[in-house]
Formats: sequence, C-alpha cells, structure tokens
Amino acid sequence: MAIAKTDIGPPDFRQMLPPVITKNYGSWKYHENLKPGVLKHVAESGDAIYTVRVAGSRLVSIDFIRDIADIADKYCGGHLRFTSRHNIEFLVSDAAMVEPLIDELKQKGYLIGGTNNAISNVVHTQGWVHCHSAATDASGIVKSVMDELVPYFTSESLPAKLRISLACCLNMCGAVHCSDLAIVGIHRKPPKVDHERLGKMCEIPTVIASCPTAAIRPNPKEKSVTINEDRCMYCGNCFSVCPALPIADALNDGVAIFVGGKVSNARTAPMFSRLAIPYLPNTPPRWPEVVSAVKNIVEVYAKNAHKGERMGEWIERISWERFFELTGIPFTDKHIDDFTHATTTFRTTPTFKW
Amino acid sequence: MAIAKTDIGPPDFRQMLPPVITKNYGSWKYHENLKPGVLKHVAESGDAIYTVRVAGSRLVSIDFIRDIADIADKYCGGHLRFTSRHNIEFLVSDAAMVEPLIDELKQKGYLIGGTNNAISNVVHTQGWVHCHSAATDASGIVKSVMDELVPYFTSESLPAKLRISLACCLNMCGAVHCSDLAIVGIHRKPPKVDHERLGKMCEIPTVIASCPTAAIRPNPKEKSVTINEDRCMYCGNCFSVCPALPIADALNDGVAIFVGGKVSNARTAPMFSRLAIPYLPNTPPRWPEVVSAVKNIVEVYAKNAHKGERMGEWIERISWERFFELTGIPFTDKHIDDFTHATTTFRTTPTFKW
Amino acid sequence: MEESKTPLLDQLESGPWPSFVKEMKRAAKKSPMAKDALGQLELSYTEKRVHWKHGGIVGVRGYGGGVIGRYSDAPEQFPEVRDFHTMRVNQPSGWFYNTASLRTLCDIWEKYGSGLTNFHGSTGDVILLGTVTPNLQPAFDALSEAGFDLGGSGSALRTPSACVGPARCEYACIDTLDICNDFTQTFQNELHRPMWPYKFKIKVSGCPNDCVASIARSDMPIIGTWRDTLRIDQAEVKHYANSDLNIRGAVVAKCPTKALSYDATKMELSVQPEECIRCMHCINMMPKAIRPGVEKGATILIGGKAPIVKGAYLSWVLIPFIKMEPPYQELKDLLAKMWDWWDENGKTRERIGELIDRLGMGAFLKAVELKPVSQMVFRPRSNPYYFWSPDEIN
Amino acid sequence: MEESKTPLLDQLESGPWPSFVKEMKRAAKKSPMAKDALGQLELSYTEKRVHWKHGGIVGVRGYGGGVIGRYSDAPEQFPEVRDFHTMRVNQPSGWFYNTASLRTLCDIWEKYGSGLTNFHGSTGDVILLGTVTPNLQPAFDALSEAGFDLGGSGSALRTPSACVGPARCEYACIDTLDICNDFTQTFQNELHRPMWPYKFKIKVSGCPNDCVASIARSDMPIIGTWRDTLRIDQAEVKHYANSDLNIRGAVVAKCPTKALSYDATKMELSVQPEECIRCMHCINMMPKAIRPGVEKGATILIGGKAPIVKGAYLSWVLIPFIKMEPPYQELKDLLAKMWDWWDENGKTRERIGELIDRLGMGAFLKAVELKPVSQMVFRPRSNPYYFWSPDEIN
Ligand code: SRM
Ligand code: SRM
Ligand code: SRM
Ligand code: SRM
Ligand code: SF4
Ligand code: SF4
Ligand code: SF4
Ligand code: SF4
Ligand code: SF4
Ligand code: SF4
Ligand code: SF4
Ligand code: SF4
Repeated sequence: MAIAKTDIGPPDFRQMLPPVITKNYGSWKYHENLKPGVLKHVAESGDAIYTVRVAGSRLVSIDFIRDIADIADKYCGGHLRFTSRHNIEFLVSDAAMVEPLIDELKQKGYLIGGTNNAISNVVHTQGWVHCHSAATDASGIVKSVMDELVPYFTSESLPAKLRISLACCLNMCGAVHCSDLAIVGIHRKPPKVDHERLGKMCEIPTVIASCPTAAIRPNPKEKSVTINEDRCMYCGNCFSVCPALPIADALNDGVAIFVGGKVSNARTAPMFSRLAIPYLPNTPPRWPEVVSAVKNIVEVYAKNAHKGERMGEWIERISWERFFELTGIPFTDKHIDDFTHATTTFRTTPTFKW
Repeated sequence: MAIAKTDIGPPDFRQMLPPVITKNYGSWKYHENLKPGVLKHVAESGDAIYTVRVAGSRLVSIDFIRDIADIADKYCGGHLRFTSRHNIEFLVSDAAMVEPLIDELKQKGYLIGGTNNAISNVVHTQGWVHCHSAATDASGIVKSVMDELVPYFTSESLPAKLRISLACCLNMCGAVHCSDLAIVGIHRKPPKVDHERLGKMCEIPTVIASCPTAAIRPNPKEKSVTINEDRCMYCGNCFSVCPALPIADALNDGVAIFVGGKVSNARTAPMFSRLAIPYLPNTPPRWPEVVSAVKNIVEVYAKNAHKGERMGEWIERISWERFFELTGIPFTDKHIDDFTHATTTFRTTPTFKW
Repeated sequence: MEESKTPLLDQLESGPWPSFVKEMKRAAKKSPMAKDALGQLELSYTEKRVHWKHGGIVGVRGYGGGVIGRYSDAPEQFPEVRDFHTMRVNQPSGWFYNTASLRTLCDIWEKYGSGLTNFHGSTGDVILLGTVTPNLQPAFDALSEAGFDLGGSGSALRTPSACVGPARCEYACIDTLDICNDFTQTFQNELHRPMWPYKFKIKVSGCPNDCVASIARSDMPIIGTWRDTLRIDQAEVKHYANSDLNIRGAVVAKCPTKALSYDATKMELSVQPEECIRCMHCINMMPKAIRPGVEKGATILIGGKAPIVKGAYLSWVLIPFIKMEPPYQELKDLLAKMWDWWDENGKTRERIGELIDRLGMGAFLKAVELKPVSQMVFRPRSNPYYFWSPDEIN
Repeated sequence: MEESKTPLLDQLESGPWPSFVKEMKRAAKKSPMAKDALGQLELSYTEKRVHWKHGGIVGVRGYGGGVIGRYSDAPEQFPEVRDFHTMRVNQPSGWFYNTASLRTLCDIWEKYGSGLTNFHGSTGDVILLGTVTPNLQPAFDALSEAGFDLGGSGSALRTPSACVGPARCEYACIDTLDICNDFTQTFQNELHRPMWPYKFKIKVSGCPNDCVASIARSDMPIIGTWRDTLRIDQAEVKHYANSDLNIRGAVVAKCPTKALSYDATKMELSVQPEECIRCMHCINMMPKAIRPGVEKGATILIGGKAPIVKGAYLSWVLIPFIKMEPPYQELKDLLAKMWDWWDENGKTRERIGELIDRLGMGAFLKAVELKPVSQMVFRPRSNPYYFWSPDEIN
C-alpha cells in the first residue's frame, strides 16, 4: 500500500446526499410530522423527502451498520444519515417506500420515534466501556433508563421535547450541562496521592493549576503534592492531568441528576441544567434507583407542565421550591451553590413559594 | 455636669409619637393619596392621620430645624418625622389643619410632594462638604439635578416611583447600587504611592489585601507597595485603608450614572443598578452635563415606560440594547463587565434586538 | 458692594429645590466653623477636588465609635475647620420626633458645634456636622443628659433603622419600631465598641415594599411578611371595579406568579394562596380591598452591602419565616452565633456576606445551625462541584 | 448448559431499547478484542469500577491526534485489550452517508479493529472503538485510501459538526454543511497537530433552534439567523386558524417579546419587526405560514464549554450578524486572530472562554479588533469597576 495521504479531511458530504436533496438543496419549504418518527419535508419544487427516524444505541458493531446499510439500500437508494443525537435517519425519496420500510423496521425490532415532543436518544459517553475517567457506566444506565421510557420515544405525548444526556464523569463529554435531564457520574472522595509515581510522571505545577478549588499544594518533602481534603470536591481534573492521582472508588462513586437545561433559543434563552439529586448509587446492571428517579421526574413534568413548556421553562414558572415539593426530592446543602457564581443563585427577595 | 451615662441608646420612639398614632398603633386600615405629598391614613377605629411631606435638603442648619419645629408646633401638636429618604413629614391629627399647613408651607417656599409616582428626595452623601474620599460633591449635584426635576417631585406623573441616589465615591454610602437612577463619583487614575508616608502610616498586608483586583504588590526596596496600574480600576479602597495612597485627581475625577435598580419586592425581585454612562466631568457649581444626562434618561423613561413600570422593569422588558438606542447613550467597552460575575451578564443567545 | 467670597456656591442658592448653600450661610452667620467649612467648600468647587484629610481617631470616653474624625488639608486658610469632626447621634426609631427634643439637639449643637447637621445620615443617624476635638466630650455629655446617645461607626454594629411601620402604615406585618429600638438597646455594647472584622448593619422593614431599602443596605434585613393567605374584601373590590383602576391590567396581569384571577361580571377577585409569593403588588394597588394575611412574621436575610470590595450584594434569604415577638430571643441568639462565626473566620474589613461567599453558604448554615431549605435560593447550583462530609460517605 | 461469563451484562440484552450488550456480543463472535472488552466490562459491572488505565500517547505518522490511547489495568485477565485504542474518524458534514462508504468503514474496522464502533461520538466523529497499537497505522492507511481522515483530539481544533441544515431543513439560514466542510478542510493542520493551550470546538447550526447544541458544546458556535423581518403567509395562517392550533395561546402568547399580534376575525397574524428577536418559536409552531426573513447570515458566539475547570459556559455573542458566503474569509481571519491571542495568553488547559473570563471581554475584543456592541450582553455591568486607557484620560 502506498504511503497514506494526510490531511485529506472528511469525504465531501455532497457525495453522500440522495438526489432529491441535491436537487432541492436549500430550497425546502416546510415540513410535516406524519407520525412519531416520520417526517415529510416538502421543497419549493414540490418534491418531498421522507425521513424515518430509528433509535440508535450508538455503541454498535460493524454488523449492525451493515444491517442498516442493507435496509437503506432496499428502501432509500443507499442513503441514510445519523442525527446529532445519534439516531439513524432513513431518507426515503419514494413515498411508496415509506410504509414498507416502517413495516420492515418494526418487524425487525427497530424503534421508530424521537421526533417532536418525545424523549429522543440519550446523548452519552464511554463509561466503563472505554474511558479511564468514568465514575459510572454510560451505556448500561442509558439502556436501563430507556427501556423504561420507550413509550416516550415512540410517541409525542410530552408537553415538549425532553432531552436526556449522560456523562460518566465531570468532564461531561455528553455535554449534559444544558440538558432537560442530565445524568452525571460523580466521585465523592478525594483522589489518593501516589507520591512515588507522581514525582516521576507528572508536572507538579500543572497538577496544582488543574484544581478549580486550589485544594492542591506542593509537598516538597515527597517531591509530590498534598491534597487539602476539605477543599476537594472530587472533580477529577487533577487525575485528568496526572495518572498518579486515582480518584475512582467503587464504594462511593455514583450518579447525580441535573434538570432544566436547554439549548434552543425558542421562547427562552439557553439554560444550564441544575442539581436535582446529588447522589444515587452505582447499582449495575440496571441502576434501579437512577431509573426510578428519572422516571419520577419525567412523569411529574409530563403531568404538570403546560403544553409547549420545556422542563426548565416549567420549573422556572412554577419555581424550584415547587419542583422539589412536587417531585418529592429532598433539598439539601448540596443544592446551594458554593462555587464561583454562587451568590448569583441566592434568593435576594423575601418572595418565594411554600 | 455629672459624668455622662453611656449606652443609654436612643430615646424611645414611643415618647415621640402623636397621640393618634399611640392610640391606633398597629391598627391602620388603609391609606389614601389625597394629592401629591399628602397622605391620609385611616385606622380601624375610624381615626385618621394626615401626612404632609416636604422636600428635605438634608444638609440643614439648626435654624432650619427650629423653623420646621415651629411649624410642627403650630399645626401638628409638636409632632413630625423624617422619612427614610430624608424628607420631612408633618403629621397632622386634625383634618382642619391640613390645608392651612399646606398654605403656610407653600407660602414659605417649601416643596410638597415626593409621594407615589414621583421622584422623591435624592438619598446622598457628604461629598466635598465633609468626606476625605469624595470624587465629586454630593449636595451640589443633587441641588442642580433637583432644581430641574422639581416638577416630578411635586406631581405624581411618572409611570412609577423613581428613586435617585448619589454617592460621592465607590464606597457608595448612598447605597446607590439599587436605585432607579444612581449618580456615583468616580476616579479614573490609580492612586499615587507616597512611599515615605506609606511605610510609616500603613500596614502593608492590609493595603495589599484591600485591592479587589490584586493590583497591589509589596515593594520591599521602598518598604512600601507598587501598584500595577494596568490592573487598577480606581476603586479607592486602598486609600480608604491607607492615607498615603491619594487618588483624588481634579482633572480626571467625575461622575458615572447607573440605572435600573430597585429594592422593593413588588412584582419583581430587587435589582442592581447598571452602568449607563461611564463618565461625566466634574463641572461645579451646576454640573450641566450630569443634569442633562439625568433629565434625558428620566424623560425617555417617562415617555416610554408602561404605567406601573419601574425604570429597571421597563428596561428589562424593552431590552438594554433598546435602552441605549432610545436614550442615545453610546455603548462602550466600559459597559461590558469584567469583574467577578462578568460572564453571567454576557449574552448567551443569538436572540436580541437591533 | 462687597465681592462674594463664594461666587460658585452662590449660584446654588437660586432654584426651587431647597438650597444647602443657604443653610450653610445661615449657619455661617453664627458659627466661624461653618463659615470656614463654606469657604473650604468653595475652594473645592474651584479646584474640583476634596480638601479633607484622612480622618484620625477621635472620640468620647468609653466609646470606640460614633465620631468621624476629620481634618482640613488647608488649615492655614481655614483654621476653624482644622479639625471638623462629625458626631453620629442615634435617631429614635422611625425618625419620629417631638419638637422639644429637636430643639434640644439644636441647642446642644449651637453650643458645641458648627450648627450644621444632616437630618439624617444615610445609615439613619442624626449627623451633627463638624466640631473641634475639645468639644466632643462636652457635646456628648450634653446629648446624654438630654437622653440621646451616639450611633455606630467603625467595625461595629451600625445604628439600626426601621420604616414607619405600625405607627402609620397599614401594611406593617411586624413592629418595626419596637424591633429597631429593642435590638439597638440590647446591642449597645456592640454598637459602641468596635470589635468585629468590619461593620454590621440591621434594618427593619414592615413588609416586602422594604421602605428602608434593607435588602440592599444592611447585612441583616428583617422584612415583615405573612405565612398564610391574603385577605380580600370583595365589597371594596367592587368599589375599585367602579373606579378608574383597571383591575385586570394593572393588578391581575402584573401579579408575578399569576396567582390572581378576576371575575369581571361578579366583580370578584380571588387568589390561589399557594401561588402567591407575597410581593405586595396587588395590595399596593388596592390597599382598601386587599391586605396581608393574619399569620404575620418576618423573613430574615443576610449579607447585603455596597460594592467595596467584592462587588455589591443584595441580601440572601436566611430564615424564610419567623415570628417576631418581644424579646425576639431566637433572632438575637442567631445573631450571636453569626457574629461569633464571622469574628472567628472573617478577615479585616470583610463583611459577613463576603465571608459567606468565601467560605460557602453551606459552611455558614452549619455553623449557625440552620437547615438548608429551597427558599434560600432562586435555583440550585448548575455546577457539579459539591462537598461530602465524612459521615455521608463510605 | 454453559454458565454465562457475563451474567450481569446479560441482563441488559432484554428490553425494548437497542442493546449495546447484544452489539458487543455480536462483535465478540468475530473479534477476540471485542470479547475481552466485554469481559472486562463485566468485571467493571461486578466491581463497580473502571478498568482502564490513563491513556498513553499513540498515533499515526504525521498526526498529533485523532487516536485515543487506552490500556487495560487487568491485562493478564484480558490480554486482547492490553491496548485498546480508539480512532476518531471525521464524519461527513451532517452525518450523511451512502451505504458504500459505510460498508468500507466496516470492512476496514473488521480487518484492523475490534469491530466495535460508535455512530457517533459526541463531538461528531465516527468512533472506531478499540484496536492494538500496531494496527493504528495500517488502519489509518486504509481509511485514507478510502477517502476518510481522522478527527481531532488533544489541544487542537476538534472535528467541527453541523446540523442537517439546507440539506433537509426549511429553517436553515446558512449552508451549515458547506461551512462545516469548508472550515474542516481549511484547518486540517490545526485539526491534526495539537498546538494550542487546549481544545477548540466549532459547531454550526442553521438557525436558532440550534440542533447541534452549538451554544453549549462548542467554543465557537455559528448559528444561522436573519437581519430583516419574518415572512408571514396569511393564506397559510388561515389554514392554521382552521386547524386545532391555538394561535393566540400557543404562538402569540409565547412570543418572548410580544412582537406578534393576531386578529382572530381576519385570521391575520402580524409582527412588529423591531421587536422580534428571532427566537424561532412562532416559526416552529407554524412552519407553513412563517419563515425567516431574506437577509440571512449568522450570529457568531464564543466561549462555550463543559464545567471543567471554571464551571460551564454557554457561548457569548461575539458578532451579532455576519453574512456567510464562501470562502468565509472574514470569519477565518477572525479565527486566526483569536487563536493567536489565545495561544499567546492562554495557560495550559485553558479554554478560550476561560481566558476571556480571566483577562476580560474588553481585552479580548481589543485584541481581535471587534467593536463592543450592546448585543454582546444581556445587561451592562452592575459594579463600578472599569478601566480607562491612558488615551482616554487627562
Ligand atoms: C435531525 C436533527 C438535526 C440533525 O442535524 O441531526 C433535528 C431536526 C429537526 N429539528 Fe431539532 N434536530 C435535532 C436536534 C436538536 C437539538 C440538539 C439536541 O437535542 O442535542 C435541539 C436543541 C435541544 C435543546 O434545546 O435542548 C433541537 C431543537 C429543536 C427545536 C427547539 C425546540 C424547543 O422548543 O426548545 C425545534 C423546533 C420544534 O421542535 O418545534 C427543532 C426542530 C427540528 C426540525 C423540525 C427542523 C425541520 O424543520 O426539519 C427537525 C425535525 C425535528 C424533530 O425531531 O421533530 N429542533 N433539535 C436533530 C435530531 C436529534 C434527534 O435524533 O433527536
Ligand atoms: C415614608 C416612607 C417610609 C419611612 O419610614 O420613611 C414610605 C412610606 C410609604 N411607602 Fe414606601 N416609603 C418610603 C420609602 C420607600 C423606599 C426606600 C427608598 O426609596 O429608599 C422604597 C423602596 C424603593 C425601591 O424599590 O427602590 C419604597 C417602596 C414602596 C413601594 C413599592 C413601589 C414599587 O412598586 O416598587 C410602595 C407601594 C406603592 O408605592 O404602591 C410603598 C408604599 C408606601 C406607603 C404607601 C405605605 C403606606 O401604606 O403608608 C407609604 C406612603 C408612600 C408614598 O410615598 O406614596 N413604598 N418606599 C419612605 C418615604 C421616603 C420618601 O421620603 O420618599
Ligand atoms: C455619613 C455617611 C454618608 C452620609 O452623608 O449619609 C457615611 C460616611 C462615610 N462612610 Fe459610609 N456613610 C454612611 C452610610 C453608608 C451606607 C448606607 C447605609 O448605611 O445605609 C453605606 C452602604 C451600605 C453598606 O454598608 O454596605 C456605606 C458604605 C461605606 C463604605 C463601604 C462599605 C462596604 O463594605 O462596601 C465605606 C468604606 C469603609 O468602611 O471604609 C464607608 C466609609 C465612610 C466614611 C467613614 C469614609 C471612610 O472611608 O472612612 C465616611 C465618612 C464621611 C464623613 O466624613 O462624614 N461607607 N456608608 C453615612 C452614615 C451616616 C449615618 O450614620 O447615618
Ligand atoms: C469519545 C468522547 C465521548 C463519547 O463517547 O462520545 C469523549 C471522550 C473523552 N473525552 Fe471528551 N469526549 C467526547 C466529547 C466531548 C464533549 C462533547 C462535544 O464535543 O460536543 C465535551 C464537552 C464539550 C466541551 O468540549 O466543553 C467533552 C469534554 C471533555 C473534557 C472537558 C473539557 C472542558 O474544557 O471542560 C475532557 C477533559 C480533558 O480534556 O482532559 C474530556 C476528555 C476526554 C477523554 C479524552 C478522557 C481524558 O480525560 O483524557 C475521553 C476519552 C474517552 C475514551 O477513552 O474514548 N472531554 N468531550 C467524545 C468525543 C468523540 C468524538 O470525537 O466525536
Ligand atoms: S465523561 Fe468522563 S468518563 Fe465519560 S468519556 Fe468523557 S472523560 Fe471519559
Ligand atoms: S479532584 Fe478536583 S477538587 Fe479534588 S484535588 Fe483534584 S482537581 Fe482539586
Ligand atoms: S460615598 Fe465615599 S466620599 Fe461619599 S461619604 Fe461615603 S465614603 Fe465619603
Ligand atoms: S484604587 Fe482600588 S484597584 Fe486601584 S490599587 Fe487601590 S484598591 Fe486596587
Ligand atoms: S416597608 Fe411596608 S410596612 Fe414599612 S412603611 Fe413601607 S409599606 Fe409600610
Ligand atoms: S401579593 Fe403579589 S404574588 Fe401575591 S397575589 Fe398579590 S400580586 Fe400576586
Ligand atoms: S438548527 Fe435550524 S436549520 Fe438546523 S436542523 Fe435545526 S431547525 Fe433546521
Ligand atoms: S421568532 Fe420569536 S421573537 Fe420573533 S415573532 Fe416569532 S416568537 Fe416572537
């Protein structure tokens, strides 16, 4: 084999588009939501393209990819795409193919849905499958949670879209910080300092600088560092820069739940997700505590929010104090911010709900 | 004279109350706003007390106090009070005395008003009259501004109350940080270090600690400190703790204007005032630039706000970008925060007005 | 005609607003101190800069505060204000006076001071503006004799103040005047003998209208409120309905939580009690028809202050609701705990709010033994950076 | 019956949601690497802890990134995943594929890797999950031969991504796919050779619905928008009026700026152009009747990121409106200036947003030669702490 070319970049997307898209590129007029998981986009030209959206598990084998390629060959002229939330979208140019495609997908057990006021796929990360940082697994929790919430994927019955994300550590590769409902792996004990390896493997100034709470100071005697355990809030960032500071702890690691984030600009500006449940234990393989906590929040939201209200919009309307009451989640010292912008979250008015 | 008793505290307010108040203390039922500056409070018992509010200049001679005491003797059985904004309130128990009192007050040139949707008295501070910190005068600006705005004091024609405050330096003794319109004396050059006196008069660690931006570092050679001029934003706090760091500068000191604060909890939570005009020069005796800037803001507010909207509520509804447009005030780099919570003021959405 | 010595200031004698220059001139007629104060002010107006020096420590026997030392930086030119100290006299709660007591104050200040005053200073004291060092003690003695005492200054409790409250306001949910007076009397030592990291201010408002701006201007605001439901008088609602008040637009639509609804046919107003956040708006608009509930008390907040050093704070909810009955022991005990913690942990010139910000609200609540409740925050943290104590983990 | 070696994971095979365990088992049938990956995962499930070690530096010739090194901490037990590195393959813009190219990827990964993949990673790459060090270069060579290239990792430009945009969305105000592709191609060097203080992410959304979450998940979001007025088709409004959509309640009442008004009699909708902030809500609700204006372009924002270290940021408005026409030179020039400034001033592992926070937006704007405009902030500063440059003072 010849020497590989570098810096060629990704294939040009134009090669990948079905002809109807190439023809109507940039000239779409409107869309309809035919049923859950099925969209019809109509172009100025009158042409239409149908999209059938299927739940992706994201962590898939090459044989799975080959399976869906087979389906796309059969119904879509060999064209498909993935969404920004890792679902699969079959792109059907021929209206007559839509129902047969749906039939075959259903028959093979694929889930169709995720559009409009649904819970779409859970954006998530590596977990114990591939990352050294993970405080919990990703795929296992997602599978367990979604097994319960499938009816919300295949229907559009919620007040609005509900985006669930998961990150297996505070690095938050799932970008859960602005999700309607976020599941985050957390540690609860400071890293242990392996003095011997630290001096050898890590740059001490970098280690010190990595700590957001200035909990790390030099330990010249050991040619290492000392962690002020009272100031450590277990973010794991020092471990990210230095392997000699292992922080994983089977007994204490677990999961936190944040709620109320969004990124779209519709109606309200993007919002951060905020702490709802500070800790739930790691209980593989099915994390029942996490599943039922998520289900509870989703159900309380589904029952109480006005039509069209995202999770965060709903909570901001009813107030966080009411959110805690309705969900039965206890409010604790953990919920009160003590990081950089803490005071901007403190209530500066005697007006509030009981 | 015998040795004075200490720690006796203030006189008991109960001695100071007019009989109708003593009788109806805590049993007031409702009030009416008879006309600008005149209130009627009615008790459960049916008794009433009338209040006639008169503009206070705050900085008054003892003879002024004697004058108003005379008036209070004549119409109020010797009872009067001052308000939290330093106005004078004549407390009239006898309904028949109200109009005669008003007549005499008017005839003597006292201004009656400040109630309801008015501009009330300007809360302000010492200025060049008594404080060593002052970057501007207090009383002179207040007099100049209010001479222009008197019609807003004697009528109730604004959309809502409008509270103006003034502080002659960033210590903000006028507590202007939550006023509808705040006038603040500012410096614009770093303090000059008087090395010789500093070593003698000031504790160096205290001086260093006093700086909010960590602009001060030790200067062991001079047994003094050095100021990193790039980091200094002229707050004057180091001067507060150390006289050897004079910051007053006749050429560069002046006034800034902040708008949109409030403290009441009615409708909206209390809000901070925010920077509108970064600098106006000190131009005694009548500060025409300040007067016309204040007047412009008040008039634009009066013309545009909905009835019942405080300055800050109006701006938050129409948006700050619109406020700058309507008032014609230029938006500059100064307006963009760069202190502790700066990022919480940055716009995190592509939605805004042009 | 003699040329005026204060041509700039003279320009501030005209115009409708009360003129401080007239007042200074009035005082100057009797007092050489006032005259030199006026002269020095004219100099400031000319040069556009202050002519006072950094204050020195002066005071009266037994007190660490209450007097603000002040010296001219041009004593040769204005010898009468070489020293020109201010005395802060603690006002009666609510700034109520009878004329006799006012006259007494005037007489004392005529005798010992410049004859210039502030009614009042922005913390609330009567400010007796300017006298010389030797007059301080005699002036104090005379004040004391007349039943007055000094207010606070320095790193001490500052003179508390209160809105007019139950004396003349139907909205008052607590006895602001008694609370102000009682706390002032109880904490005389804390007021007069500076001993903390920095100042501490208490202000008392009878309801959430907060007419003493306590939430912005005091370390510990006490704000009256109620725990139960608004009281609505439907007969009076009908009167308003027939007036020119637009009940739907000006009242109902502006309720921040949409807690109100109005039936225009029946002319009836109703409230969803659990939705009302007690903001006062509807009461303010319809004072004859709506009033606070009957279970009255206060919300206690903590931490308010002006911007120096860490930026301004509005106070934060600390106790969502507390009954306020004399002798207010529960709150006084809490104050003691707070002051202890602040005293132990605070740096010089660190207000209690800044300390809470630095060490964390959690640490503070633990120290003063208060339970975290959701009412303390607008919203929970968005960052995932929180602590676990050893007893919570394995 | 043979006892299962993965009893815990087996429990995740059942249930309606697609099972990653099934997928791992499918791959395990063909690949010993995948088999050991599964085994090690079972161990993690048993012990409730991760079994991967901190990654080492591995890669392909000429590149500083694109491969994530990964080593088992139990290599004796699971020798096939002693090393188990991940290759990030740059997806085509918008994640569009033809089946041929997908099959090629599968074939390459069958030959050189574990057969496990992520379609896609959360930055957007195809993740080829797990292979041994010696296979990296051959796998890369094969990918390159097939027209694929690696994505970003380390302190480099990360693989840009874009929403489906003009390919299938009527809302797209910019050509998201072309922008994504063009920038990716232009900045191949920045993508493949880490040289900055930290990572830098670009994401492109065609409109403010922001379907790639660019504002939260990228350092520089490019979000399509328009400068003029919404276009309303009154005929279609009438259709909606006759449908079960509640125009007044679900559309007009939810407009954040009350820019819309609806005449129910005429069944006409109108907008006050200067009040509309282009939030997309009404368009989303009535896509057949309302569409963006015609003067299209983008808002450029800066600084978004996850919480490590200084807390999460949502991106901040940097350029309120810019036309987006190839070759997008103005924006590329700006990028170059931003990267220079960041490179010069940033500390190790400091994202550009953190640096702006540390040095101030003012300093940043000056460095990249952008004028401050009110659209950059929700509201101006409340503190009085601002700087004057020498040329502004006397
Ligand atoms: C396919 C996809 C873009 C892509 O390039 O892959 C997409 C496609 C569409 N989005 Fe989206 N959005 C997609 C991710 C997102 C995301 C990003 C995310 O979830 O991480 C957001 C931001 C979510 C958030 O705020 O947290 C997003 C916020 C929206 C919104 C705003 C909804 C709101 O009211 O907040 C709309 C408008 C609407 O739904 O009416 C929207 C509307 C649409 C429309 C209707 C646009 C159109 O006319 O074609 C598309 C069909 C939506 C549907 O699912 O019903 N799309 N959309 C993404 C599908 C993800 C998935 O598999 O579920
Ligand atoms: C006399 C005084 C209390 C005192 O102990 O001295 C007072 C007295 C009353 N206030 Fe006040 N307020 C007084 C300072 C304040 C302050 C403090 C300040 O200005 O520094 C505030 C907070 C201002 C702010 O938010 O920045 C204040 C916010 C209110 C409000 C809330 C208005 C709003 O909608 O935001 C009301 C309700 C109203 O006006 O309808 C109110 C209502 C009232 C009522 C109507 C209460 C009553 O039923 O008696 C009183 C007559 C008001 C009037 O002026 O029309 N009072 N009031 C103060 C008069 C100051 C003055 O001379 O002008
Ligand atoms: C007299 C008074 C202004 C006035 O004309 O009304 C005043 C005058 C001074 N204040 Fe003040 N403050 C006065 C009310 C306030 C208030 C308002 C309040 O209490 O409601 C504030 C803002 C609220 C707060 O406390 O946060 C205030 C915030 C300050 C500060 C900044 C404190 C901070 O933590 O931000 C300083 C600086 C300091 O303490 O060194 C200060 C310092 C000073 C000093 C002592 C100057 C100094 O640096 O040493 C001033 C003496 C002036 C003089 O020569 O007479 N003064 N000061 C007020 C006291 C009168 C009284 O007792 O009634
Ligand atoms: C593979 C992926 C997760 C996934 O399963 O999808 C991933 C995996 C890792 N991320 Fe990430 N990040 C991935 C998307 C993200 C995202 C989301 C995004 O890009 O939209 C974020 C949040 C957005 C952001 O950048 O702020 C993200 C924020 C981080 C951070 C925190 C960075 C920060 O400034 O806050 C780290 C820590 C670090 O860089 O050391 C990190 C570090 C890592 C490392 C390299 C672990 C480490 O500490 O060195 C992980 C390697 C896992 C492994 O063994 O494969 N990863 N990472 C994603 C990349 C796949 C791809 O290329 O498509
Ligand atoms: S979130 Fe943490 S554990 Fe999960 S993939 Fe990212 S860095 Fe690894
Ligand atoms: S885990 Fe985070 S907080 Fe704890 S020492 Fe490490 S970097 Fe600091
Ligand atoms: S604001 Fe400043 S200058 Fe004015 S009285 Fe207070 S400390 Fe003195
Ligand atoms: S004036 Fe303020 S910012 Fe400047 S050196 Fe002094 S304390 Fe620091
Ligand atoms: S705070 Fe309330 S109780 Fe006190 S005067 Fe104002 S309105 Fe009345
Ligand atoms: S007090 Fe305020 S919150 Fe309560 S009903 Fe009235 S307006 Fe609404
Ligand atoms: S961001 Fe806008 S243009 Fe892109 S897919 Fe979403 S709705 Fe369409
Ligand atoms: S796009 Fe948003 S802001 Fe503009 S009119 Fe529609 S709903 Fe209102």
